[in-house]
Amino acid sequence: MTMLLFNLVLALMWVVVSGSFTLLNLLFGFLLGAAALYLIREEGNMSYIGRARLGFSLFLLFLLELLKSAWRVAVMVLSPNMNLKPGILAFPLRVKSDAEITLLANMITLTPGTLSIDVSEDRSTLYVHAFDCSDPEAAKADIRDGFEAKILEVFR
Amino acid sequence: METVLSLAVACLLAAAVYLLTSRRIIRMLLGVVLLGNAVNLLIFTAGRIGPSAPPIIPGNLSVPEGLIANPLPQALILTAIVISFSFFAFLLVLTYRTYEDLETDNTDEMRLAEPEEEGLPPLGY
Amino acid sequence: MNLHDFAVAFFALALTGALVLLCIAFLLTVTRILLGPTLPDRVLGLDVLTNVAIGFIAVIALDSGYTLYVDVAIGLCLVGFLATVAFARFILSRGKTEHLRREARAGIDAEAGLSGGQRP
Amino acid sequence: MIGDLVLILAGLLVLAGSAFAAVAALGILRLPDVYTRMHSASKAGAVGAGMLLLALALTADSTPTALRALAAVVFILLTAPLAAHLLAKAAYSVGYKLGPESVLDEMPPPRPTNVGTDAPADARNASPQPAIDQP
Amino acid sequence: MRTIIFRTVAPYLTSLMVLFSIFVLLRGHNEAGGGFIGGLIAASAFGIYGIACGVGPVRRAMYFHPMSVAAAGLMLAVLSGVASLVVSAQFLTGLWAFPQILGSEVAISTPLFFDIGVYLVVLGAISSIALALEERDTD
Amino acid sequence: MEYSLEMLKAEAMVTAPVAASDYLIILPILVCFIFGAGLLMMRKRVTQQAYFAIPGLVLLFAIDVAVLLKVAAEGPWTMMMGGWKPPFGIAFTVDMMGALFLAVSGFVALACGIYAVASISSTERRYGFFPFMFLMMGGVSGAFLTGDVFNLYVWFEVLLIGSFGLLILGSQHNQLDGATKYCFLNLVGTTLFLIATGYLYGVFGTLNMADIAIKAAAMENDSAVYVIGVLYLASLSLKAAAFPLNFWLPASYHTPRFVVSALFAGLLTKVGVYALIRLLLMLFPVEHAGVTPVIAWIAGLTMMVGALGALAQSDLRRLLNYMVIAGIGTIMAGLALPQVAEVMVAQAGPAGELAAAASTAAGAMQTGLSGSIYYALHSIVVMTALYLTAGVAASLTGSSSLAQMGGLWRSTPLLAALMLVFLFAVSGLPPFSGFWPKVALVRATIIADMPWLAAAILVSGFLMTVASARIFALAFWRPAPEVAEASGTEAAQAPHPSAPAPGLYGSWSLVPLLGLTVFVLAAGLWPEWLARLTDAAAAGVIDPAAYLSSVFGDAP
Amino acid sequence: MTGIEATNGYIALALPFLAAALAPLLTRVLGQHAAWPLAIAPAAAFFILFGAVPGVSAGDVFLFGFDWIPSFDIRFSFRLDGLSTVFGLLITGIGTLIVLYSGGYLAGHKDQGRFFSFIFLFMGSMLGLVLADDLMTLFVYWELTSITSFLLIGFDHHREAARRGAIQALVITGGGGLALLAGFIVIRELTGLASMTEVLAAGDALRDSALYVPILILVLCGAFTKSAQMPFHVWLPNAMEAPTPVSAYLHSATMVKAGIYLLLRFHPALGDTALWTTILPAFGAVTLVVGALLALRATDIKITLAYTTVASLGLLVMLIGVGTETAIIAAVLYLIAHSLFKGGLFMVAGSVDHGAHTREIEKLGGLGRAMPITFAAAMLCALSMGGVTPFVGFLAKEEIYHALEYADPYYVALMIAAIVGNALMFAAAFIVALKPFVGRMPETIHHPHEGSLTIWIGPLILGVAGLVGALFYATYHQLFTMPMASAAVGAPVEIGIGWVPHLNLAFALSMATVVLGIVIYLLSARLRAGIAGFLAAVGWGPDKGFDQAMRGLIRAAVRITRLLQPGHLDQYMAVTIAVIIAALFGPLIYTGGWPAIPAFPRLHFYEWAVFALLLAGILPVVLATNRLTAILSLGIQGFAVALIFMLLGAPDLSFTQFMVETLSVVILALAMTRLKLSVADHRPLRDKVQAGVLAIAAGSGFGLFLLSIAQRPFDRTLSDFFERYSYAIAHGRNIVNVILVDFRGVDTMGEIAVVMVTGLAVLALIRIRVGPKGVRYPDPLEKTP
Ligand code: NA
Ligand code: NA
Repeated sequence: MTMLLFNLVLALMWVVVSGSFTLLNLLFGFLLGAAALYLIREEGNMSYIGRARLGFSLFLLFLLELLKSAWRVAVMVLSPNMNLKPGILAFPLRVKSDAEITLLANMITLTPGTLSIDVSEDRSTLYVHAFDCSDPEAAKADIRDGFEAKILEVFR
Repeated sequence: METVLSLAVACLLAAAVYLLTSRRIIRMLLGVVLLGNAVNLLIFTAGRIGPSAPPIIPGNLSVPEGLIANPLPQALILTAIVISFSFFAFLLVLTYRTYEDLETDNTDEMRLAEPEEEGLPPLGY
Repeated sequence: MNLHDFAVAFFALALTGALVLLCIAFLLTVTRILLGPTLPDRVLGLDVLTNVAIGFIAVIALDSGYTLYVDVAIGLCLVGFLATVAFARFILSRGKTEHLRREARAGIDAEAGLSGGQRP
Repeated sequence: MIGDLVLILAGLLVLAGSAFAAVAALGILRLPDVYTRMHSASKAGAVGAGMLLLALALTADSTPTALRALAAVVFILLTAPLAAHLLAKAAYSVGYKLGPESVLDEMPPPRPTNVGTDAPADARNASPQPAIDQP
Repeated sequence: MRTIIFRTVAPYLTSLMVLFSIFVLLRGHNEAGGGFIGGLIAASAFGIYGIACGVGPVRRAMYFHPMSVAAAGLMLAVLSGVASLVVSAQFLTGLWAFPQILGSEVAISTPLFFDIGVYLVVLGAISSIALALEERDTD
Repeated sequence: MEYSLEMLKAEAMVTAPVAASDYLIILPILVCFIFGAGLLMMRKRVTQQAYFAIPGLVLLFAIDVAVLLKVAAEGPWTMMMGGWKPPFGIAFTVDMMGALFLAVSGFVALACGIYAVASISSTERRYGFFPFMFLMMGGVSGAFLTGDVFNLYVWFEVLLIGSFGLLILGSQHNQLDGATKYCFLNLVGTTLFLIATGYLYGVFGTLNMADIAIKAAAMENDSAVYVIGVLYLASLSLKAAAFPLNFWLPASYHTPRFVVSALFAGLLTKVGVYALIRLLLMLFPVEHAGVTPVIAWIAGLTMMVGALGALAQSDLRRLLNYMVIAGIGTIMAGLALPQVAEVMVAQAGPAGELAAAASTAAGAMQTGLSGSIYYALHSIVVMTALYLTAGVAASLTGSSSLAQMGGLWRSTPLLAALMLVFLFAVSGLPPFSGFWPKVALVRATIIADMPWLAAAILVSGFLMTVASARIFALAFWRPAPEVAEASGTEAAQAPHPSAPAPGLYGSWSLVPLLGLTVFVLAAGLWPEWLARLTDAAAAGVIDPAAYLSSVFGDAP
Repeated sequence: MTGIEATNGYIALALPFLAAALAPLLTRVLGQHAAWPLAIAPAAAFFILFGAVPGVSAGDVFLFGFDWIPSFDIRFSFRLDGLSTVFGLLITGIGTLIVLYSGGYLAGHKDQGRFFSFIFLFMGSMLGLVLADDLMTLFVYWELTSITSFLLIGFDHHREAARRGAIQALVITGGGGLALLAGFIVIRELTGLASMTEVLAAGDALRDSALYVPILILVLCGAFTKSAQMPFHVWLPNAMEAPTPVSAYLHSATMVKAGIYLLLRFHPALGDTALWTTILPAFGAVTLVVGALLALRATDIKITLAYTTVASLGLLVMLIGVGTETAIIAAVLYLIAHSLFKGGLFMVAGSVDHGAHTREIEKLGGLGRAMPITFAAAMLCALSMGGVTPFVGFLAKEEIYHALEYADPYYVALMIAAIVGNALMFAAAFIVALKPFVGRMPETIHHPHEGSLTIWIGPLILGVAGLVGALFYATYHQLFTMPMASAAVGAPVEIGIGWVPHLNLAFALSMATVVLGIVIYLLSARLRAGIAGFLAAVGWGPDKGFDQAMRGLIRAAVRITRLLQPGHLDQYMAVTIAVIIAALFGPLIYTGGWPAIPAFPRLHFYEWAVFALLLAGILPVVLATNRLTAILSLGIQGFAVALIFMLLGAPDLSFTQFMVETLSVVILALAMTRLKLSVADHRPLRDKVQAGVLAIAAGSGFGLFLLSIAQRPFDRTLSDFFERYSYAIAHGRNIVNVILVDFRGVDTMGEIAVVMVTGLAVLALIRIRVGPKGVRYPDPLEKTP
């Protein structure tokens, strides 16, 4: 089912990108999408992709955060003396599935001052590099209450 | 533009030659890449630099609108790029394997095909 | 000056400004690539260079009106990512390969009953 | 009228985007270690290129072109964090240390049993970067 | 590089890139693109897939050995050239048909098949190289 | 005004229907590519590959012969790829010279293919021996057939990469070393060719050979054309392994499998020679005439370097490498004769001798070129045969070192006899194939008043005779070194790693050798059939009117 | 010549080759008795040729042949006149006896069939040589005799001496052959004379030619090497390594006479000049005396004979050089006589060897009782050789002294040489023919025995022939010597000399020679020691010189080759690039094709920036000592190139360049990171300077030439065509792509073939692994059963 949805997404993308809005092209796009998905049949795990609408709102949030983040970085880089206290935080994860972890990690990367480095072997911890580690617990709380909460809301 | 391109070709070629005459194969490989780029720019320049409109016919016409860049050198260069990339890939892997087996990337130390300590050929009959 | 003229003039100015900024960006990025000092630094530089080049292409496309250059930009997105992934991959595995190769060869030489390290 | 406004918006985007790109470049030059530079690269770099592509999408003469430009933006957003993650992970695993101004490292040092084996143990301890990079 | 994050995203990225590569291939006749670039993009896609998920899945995904794909591509390109023999034309003369399928005109031509051949060769050969190198590395 | 599609097509395309027999001109390449690709697809079925490869090579040879027969019967013909009018599309034009080279190359490829069945290991087959060979032959055939300069570059690259594949197949250490030298130096050579082609396009705006020939004839003493001609000379001299650009050959040809060396020795350098004749002599006769003194020096030195190199070697394979080079020098001698009457006339002096000098020059040129082509064809066959025979010999004695081989005249007289024939042939002794072209070349050089070049040809032949006699005496006549002798320090060393396994002496190796012998004897005892063809080929190069009109029709 | 006669001629020429083909088979079936049926072939050829004798003795010349290689203007043609016919008779007649002799001599030898084949091949070649008319035909046979004699001398190939002898003969006669070829070609091309007939008919054409001297020298090189004139004689004694039938045949009767034949043949056309009458007698006289002395020095009777052959050849050359009618007649008489007695004596030597198992003169004696027939044959031959009447040798010697009896220092010197040489040869003849048979038999000889019929019949017949020829001298002259001499002189001659001595100066000298010969014979042991001592004191001779020359040649070759092929890729590359630069600058300077000074280019600032980026990429690639910096800079310059393409309207190129460049850098870094390379990668300053010079030269040269081309007007016809029809006919809007897949699709086809092969080659490189010493590592993917 979710495979089918992703396939439809691919078909639509095909139509959009190729710029020919005909039934035939949509069908063709669907077939191509199916073929492309067949290639990754082993790794595909679509269980939560369906929630596209919530996902979209997440995406908007994410864009906004990204812009803010970029701005913060820009300001920092341009400031005459960069007052940095960087370091790596170990963030205990509540999200468990691959997709959730991935989403969280990527979002953390694109948000101000943080960058996910790795997930521990047991998937319990996300290691995050942060510009400002003067107060690690506050930084972790920011993540926990921000993106992680939002993701849990979307996916559960 | 041709002047600057000629200069660019000269620089690329000079760099390529400088690297190709090295004893280190890795350097020679870099030289091969530069050589390829030099030749591509050379062909491009030899086909003259005219207008910079890409040689693509707009959707509503059947011939290009106005003057366009010379398409033929572009096609030739595309072929040449692909070929030189293939050769580069091959040479790279060859270098890699050579290094693995002969444990050197210095061509001075590669003396298996033409060994150094060869005696005279048989002088009898 | 009506809005249209202003828009056009502003846009042209913006493009020129953008080109200046991007040229500066090229310069800075190249400096980082050359300075290093570590491989990840250089790779990062190349990554930024890719992004700057994408931007440059977009601006040139706007400047010349040949918007089809966006395809080149897309291609560059793809390979830029590939390059970074590949470099990351090899930063990760460097040292490992040599380490194992030496062991593997020693093992096979031992099997063949030959003394290691000698070559014909 | 709308077109002119769009053009002005595009002009703003172009300026902002190129500024971000330049800042990203400056960032990787100024920031002290590879991990902090990654922030600059992944955020400012991606945003800069994204904005410029967005400007292109706004002024493109055909819809498909515009959509392709948007697709490119999406792709950049999709890949930028991934690239940063992979690079950072690789750098850390092999033993590139945080810069001296860092205040915290909660990440366990690379262990020989897992990915840490990627780097020879002595190389990790002896020097922050492997010999190959030294001039 | 088999991190959870990468492994989760890579398959989608791969399928997207493959799709894009086909797009580049098919419209190369009219705009920037073509078989070579398409093939390179597809090979890059498989390269990313391989780095994320390992060589095995890529081999299974392609089903055929990459070199066989390349060989099939060369054969397709050659045969699309020979097709002109059927109409007593010179080798590689382009033959075009514009059938109506589901109400839209579709251009089917020997140059298209030729370009698909190029695509397959590049895809096959480059991914073969990538996989061979990657395999040595992980073994 | 609106054009209909038909009108446009009539304007732009060759609309006349094509006879199926015209397809012969592209078939060699198609066969090579299809069989190469097909064999690649079945690369894991190593035992069955031969059942496809050998018929494929037979087919290739049959097509090549058919092309030759068609050219002999009807003269040069052209096919415009894609149906575009000349000079816009890529022209494939075959004339007598191309057809001759093509047929002989198909012949030696078949011989090598049969030989390979027994001598190439299953691992090497699995990793593409036959596909490499077919693709290389595709490149070789394309080079002989194409009438487009850039396309010629592409075929050069195809054959070069195919040769790379064959060269490294086996991954012996000396192979890797040799391949490194071969690959880098040849890459420089082809890149120079591409550079020259870029300049050429910049000057003429066209790539079609016939078109260039016509345009070049209209340009009087153009300095750019002169430079381009010399650049081609340098690049193709490298491909042909002419002194002083011959380093890559002795550095590498002895490292791959014998059958691969055989194929290389026969074909690759000759493609360079072919292209040199095609480009320099046919397209730029005026410029060629200007550089004939240089070519003469190249030829003379190449002969000497090759012959002395052969004497200096203690390994049979490396010795044969130098024989290839000596052969190239001999071939180049025929290209060193001034083609343009004016040059001769300038030397002749008094105006009264003008006509005589002009006709003498033309005669010398044609004799010399005919001799060169003849010698090249001979060299293709004989060098292949020598490496193949050496391969069998090395497999029987376990070594290719002259010091360690021996006893073959006693143990395998047939093989020894074949070797003797090939050695005499390569030395240019009668009544074998190398003699007549050498006579033609000496005659031409003497007519052209270059006695020192004639002397060089003869002296190099003499030195080759010495080298040949030494090979035969040391490796075939001399009894095999005693076991007791070998049990000293030398026995501790394993046999040379690239020496093939014993047991190569059988019909898989003898049948191709006997086939090659037939050529050597036929071209030695009844040379007229070949001489007539090479004469026609030379005439077609000196006066390419037929070639040009096959491309452009009667009114170019 | 009529058709049937021509057919006979071809049959005679072909018979030996036919026999050569049949010999192995017959030998396998019949063993040694195969000699009898095989001897039919030369015998038949003899009779066919004999059929021509009446005609040629009447002065007729038979010509036959056909166009062999019309393209090269070469005929396969033959000429039967007195000279060639008599030579042919000697070749086939003695050949018949040799074949019979070989049957017995090599009885039971496991390679007898092969031996017969070679002998017949040689016979056919020799016959062709003397009968040939077209110069090229002649030369082909000439070289064939060298080749076949190589095989025959090396017949006992397990001995190094045999191999050496074979190589020596091939080197010397082959080398001379090449000179002869040059001479023939000069004759052909510069005088237009293509055959012997034309040469002979041309009168003074060759003598008057501006190239007379080179022609003469080249022809003499051929003749002197083949006919073993000092110092080229060394190969002949060494050729004695061949089985005795070969020595008897090749090295006395036939092959060594090829040079004499050539001189006789060319005498009418090239002779009688100051050069001719100086060079030939000089070489001949020296060869005669030295050869005869060396004959005396030898202890092996075969070697003794070999040196007497050298001496005889010297005598012949000397006579031909004198060139008077009498001298030519003397030469002809001596030539035939020599063939008969020397062939016989060689066979005798073989029989002695066969019977007594040694050829050492010191170890021979008293065989006469056990081998009476051989003894008789030996004496017949020796008497002829000694110039004793009534043998043909006597006729020859008389005529020789006749020819030289002039009171002129030139002739006196030659006469002295002739007398000394003849006396020495007289002694040598009896050393070989008498000494082994008389006296006490050494104990080292066990059970000496007469050989079979085939062994003794040959020498006996030849010995008797020498007697019969002299006894029936009128017929002898009529049939053989007069036709031959006439052909060699170029005009009909009369020969009347008979076996009955006339008291004149010649006879007196003959007698003196005999007396001197007897004295030498009696003192032979002492003389032998004396000469040996002298030679040992000198310590060097042409034979040693040959070895030194060969070794020197090889050593020089090794030195030159190592210099030219040092095995270092960087040197190869530097020279290659230097040559390329020379190829660029040479014509550029010669023709002055430099560009005009260009105007300062007007570029946008961002275009300048891109070029600056290019430079910023190139410089570190070249200069960085850190390899990774170099590699990533490579990426920078690649990006710059791609941007240049984009700025100049080539999106496809730009697209591809970006992708390819990135991939290149990726795989380069990939490989780099795996190679454990040294950190420092310094180039020595000398290298840097050398590379820098080459780099600057190459860059500036190619750049300037590019600029000069870019300044020319450009013919854009092709691109206009593509633009016009790209969409209309090929239905493509992207003209570049349409060029790639349609207009120039064949390029692309080749290109993808390159890509495919690259994939496969890389696979082969990576998968096939070989350890040290050729141990093959298992293919990681190869399924193990
Ligand atoms: Na080559
Ligand atoms: Na060759």
